[in-house]
Amino acid sequence: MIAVTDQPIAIAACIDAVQAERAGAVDVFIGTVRNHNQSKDVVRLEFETFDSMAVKKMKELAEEASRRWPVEKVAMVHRKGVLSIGEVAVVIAVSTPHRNDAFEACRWLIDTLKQVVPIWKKEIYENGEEWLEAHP
Amino acid sequence: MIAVTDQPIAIAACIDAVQAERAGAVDVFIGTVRNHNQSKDVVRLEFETFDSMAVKKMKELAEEASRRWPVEKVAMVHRKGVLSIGEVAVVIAVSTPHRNDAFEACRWLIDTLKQVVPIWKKEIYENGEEWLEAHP
Amino acid sequence: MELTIHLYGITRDIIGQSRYVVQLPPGARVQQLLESVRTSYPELAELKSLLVAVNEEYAEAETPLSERDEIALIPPVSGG
Amino acid sequence: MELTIHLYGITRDIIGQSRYVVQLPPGARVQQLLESVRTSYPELAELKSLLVAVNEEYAEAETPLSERDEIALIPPVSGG
Repeated sequence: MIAVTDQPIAIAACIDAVQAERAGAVDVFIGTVRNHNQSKDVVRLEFETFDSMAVKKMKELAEEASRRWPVEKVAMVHRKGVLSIGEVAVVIAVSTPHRNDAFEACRWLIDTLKQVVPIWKKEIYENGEEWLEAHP
Repeated sequence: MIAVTDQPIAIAACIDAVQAERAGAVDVFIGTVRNHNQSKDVVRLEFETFDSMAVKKMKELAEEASRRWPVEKVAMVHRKGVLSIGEVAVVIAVSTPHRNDAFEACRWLIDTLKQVVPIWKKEIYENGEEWLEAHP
Repeated sequence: MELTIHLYGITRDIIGQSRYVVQLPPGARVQQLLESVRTSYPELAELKSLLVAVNEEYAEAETPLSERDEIALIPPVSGG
Repeated sequence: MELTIHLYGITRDIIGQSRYVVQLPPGARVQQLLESVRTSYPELAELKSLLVAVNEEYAEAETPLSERDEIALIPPVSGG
């Protein structure tokens, strides 16, 4: 399951999607909207996505992870639109036979997603807003 | 939430239990019963636990993780009794402000649980059974 | 040739619309597109990075462009 | 003194019951308990490790034991 969605992400469905009889380990990363970033109080977030390219890149990342580690299955779902504090922005689930591979593949997937998948996060504060990472 | 249970583990409840407004990241490890271990076909597993000491040790691990990393909340639930292939043996969820800490704390918790928490796993095969890790 | 550029995030805010039409000589490459939009919108030069996606793939500076391509400006991404 | 030892996993299988009563001189320590059970059940000496928990805490070889303690043999753990 690899998708961009404007609906709340069903975490349980992501975990179910990576079930495999040969898997002894699943690592799940859940990115949520926190109320504070770099000393600013965040009111809400907005994610904008280049949907088709984002899904294409996420599929490429899942394939690359499966080449690097003995991955059974990968699920990656990213939310778009307006999110409140506490809402889930992204879920990545990876199943592998042994746990070290699950941790490493999952961590690589979220790190690399943040570098290459065309998704943009705007933080909205009481007095203003900002696209993250835009400026040096 | 820290517990040993003879009922199926509710993964969603573990994840809900670590929600925190300051948390931007949750890492969840799910250990499941796989159908194969060291070239043997596993039919089912049986976990035996020293319940009170296991819960005490798991609480100590959660406290130690919170000293080592900026952890918001920890959930650890281990199953006991007879488990079939695919069933969930253990769930560990950790919430932190930033993702690296969630991955590191979660990985340390499962690694250390396997070393110090008094829980014993017996694998049952078509023709026999074996307590894991018992012999050199 | 007339290229339609899809805009997202801060580039959409800077240019003020979600699609931007730019005139470039036939056979123009990604590098010329970037020079053209940075000349028209100097704020784009202040971004940490600015890439171009051609048909949903990151393109090199030397990649040639055509009117049939789906072209997008990609400011620094920040998903997750 | 008479100590009741709680048994789990492979130690329960080896000794054949979930509690085992052992007679030791007053003031005996963990080390003497281990020597006693290994003498009675030599299979225990083949385990990768054998620890003793006293009142739900791993005990040192020198820890003294009393009849009021909750004592358990802890063979190699394998949770997770």
